[in-house]
Amino acid sequence: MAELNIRERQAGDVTILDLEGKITIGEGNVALRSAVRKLVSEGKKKVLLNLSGVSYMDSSGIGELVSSHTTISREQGQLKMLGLGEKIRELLVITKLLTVFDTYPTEAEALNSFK
Amino acid sequence: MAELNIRERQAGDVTILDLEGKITIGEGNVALRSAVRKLVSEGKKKVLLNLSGVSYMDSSGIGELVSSHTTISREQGQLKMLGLGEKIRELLVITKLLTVFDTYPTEAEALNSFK
Amino acid sequence: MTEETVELKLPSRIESIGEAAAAVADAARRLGFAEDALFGIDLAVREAVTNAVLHGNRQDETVPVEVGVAGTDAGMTVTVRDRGTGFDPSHLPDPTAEENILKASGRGILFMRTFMDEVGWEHPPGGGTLVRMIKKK
Amino acid sequence: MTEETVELKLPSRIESIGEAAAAVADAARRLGFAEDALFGIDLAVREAVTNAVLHGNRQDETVPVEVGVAGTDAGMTVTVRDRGTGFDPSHLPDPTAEENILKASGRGILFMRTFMDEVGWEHPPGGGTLVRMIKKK
Ligand SMILES: Nc1ncnc2c1ncn2[C@@H]1O[C@H](COP(=O)(O)OP(=O)(O)O)[C@@H](O)[C@H]1O
Ligand SMILES: Nc1ncnc2c1ncn2[C@@H]1O[C@H](COP(=O)(O)OP(=O)(O)O)[C@@H](O)[C@H]1O
Repeated sequence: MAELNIRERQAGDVTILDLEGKITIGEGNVALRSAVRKLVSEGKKKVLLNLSGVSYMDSSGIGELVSSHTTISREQGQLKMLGLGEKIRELLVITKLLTVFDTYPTEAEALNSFK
Repeated sequence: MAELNIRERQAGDVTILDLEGKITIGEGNVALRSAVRKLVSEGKKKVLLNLSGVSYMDSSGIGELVSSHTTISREQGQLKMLGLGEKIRELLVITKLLTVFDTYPTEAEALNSFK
Repeated sequence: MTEETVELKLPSRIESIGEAAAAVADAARRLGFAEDALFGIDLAVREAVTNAVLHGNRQDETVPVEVGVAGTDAGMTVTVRDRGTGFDPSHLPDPTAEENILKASGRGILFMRTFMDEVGWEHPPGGGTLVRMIKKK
Repeated sequence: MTEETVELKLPSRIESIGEAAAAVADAARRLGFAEDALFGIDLAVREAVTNAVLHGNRQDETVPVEVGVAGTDAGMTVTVRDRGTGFDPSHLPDPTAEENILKASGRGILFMRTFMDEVGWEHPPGGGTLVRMIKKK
């Protein structure tokens, strides 16, 4: 079984990636990187990462979130996040990334925020 | 929480002890010993041990079954057993006690066998 | 190359039996032993530690029982060492013989031998008894 | 008196990171650490082993990463040793500083320091780097 499962959905011009599993070094962070690269290559630049199924992340997973953010910003796109669990939120507080990333509690609020 | 929980029920002149947990050295085997002693002291000599809730037993648990059997036989009583799981049965096969003990698959059959 | 060792030093009391069994079972699970093998390993360890606590160290809590686990991809070795005076494992009564079948004790070593692939006793320098049990994968 | 040590010798590859974390988490659970502490211990061990595998041993699978756990009633010490040339932990960039915040790496040691009570690096005889992390109960 893959460490991280990624499902892609479309909501208007926003692409939602539902992530389920762990984003850790090796499989998890590589899977996320490929998924984001694929979207960018298809011109999909409004991306919402649904993290509500992500139970665990290490520093390389956090690093992958940063890279995804940078990659998409560089293309004048927008990366937003949804459904951060308590532990993931704690890691973003420790790394001071919670204010860098655009995070939302619900999918509706997240979708609404894309302009 | 106790390692072994014992509930006492009466079915005609047969006393059923429903055992739940582990019968291992220390708490489990001591609990069984006291329960059987109490029955004998009350003159209850037709005893059915329901082992269907017993997940684990060590050699001291097996030894306690033998002691219970001996104690009750000595008083001209009868000890029977019910609901042996696969693992407990395996231990009784290894120790050659399966033919010494009176064991039954169902409570009805076990109760029927008391005369 | 993957190698794993676990070492426990426990007071000689009944509670230590379950603690030792839990540590060995965790290691066995990580080494990939099947559920069925885990049952037998757990039981064999309980019996060996019970003997060390009761017969070897006579529940003197100031004397340690030492449990060692060495795991490789091929299997695991478990050692249990007490500080007692030992015994002669070649002269044990057979608990399944008719004259012993109704005894209340004497079945622990039978379980250790049944569920592990190899069981042997040693007298390590420094005294006491060490039982070494091997379970292959 | 209860003491427990776990020692692992693992090939320097990514898969070893999870194996080490699982063994340490099992030990921590047996020592009675709460779920919350377990999360942090698991993460700190992953970060330390990741560094040993990637930076220390550069994923040379013929070189081992050695993980040690020593547990007592008061807490646990975890050591992770590689065979690399080491680094200067007093000159690390702060990953939360503005100029670093968008870097893709550099947050592992921050997590180790956040979730463990003490973290220190040593250069043991025989070479390499050993990071020692202590978590109290
Ligand atoms: N570590 C030990 N030190 C001393 N004697 C032991 C030890 N282990 C086993 N023995 C002896 O071997 C006997 C058989 O052990 P075992 O088969 O485990 O049954 P039990 O412990 O129920 O008697 C014990 O009664 C004891 O006399
Ligand atoms: N065991 C080690 N051997 C050599 N260098 C190390 C070791 N651990 C950490 N480092 C150095 O410290 C830096 C910071 O480590 P860390 O905070 O874990 O972040 P990252 O590993 O993501 O770079 C690493 O980039 C590396 O240069």
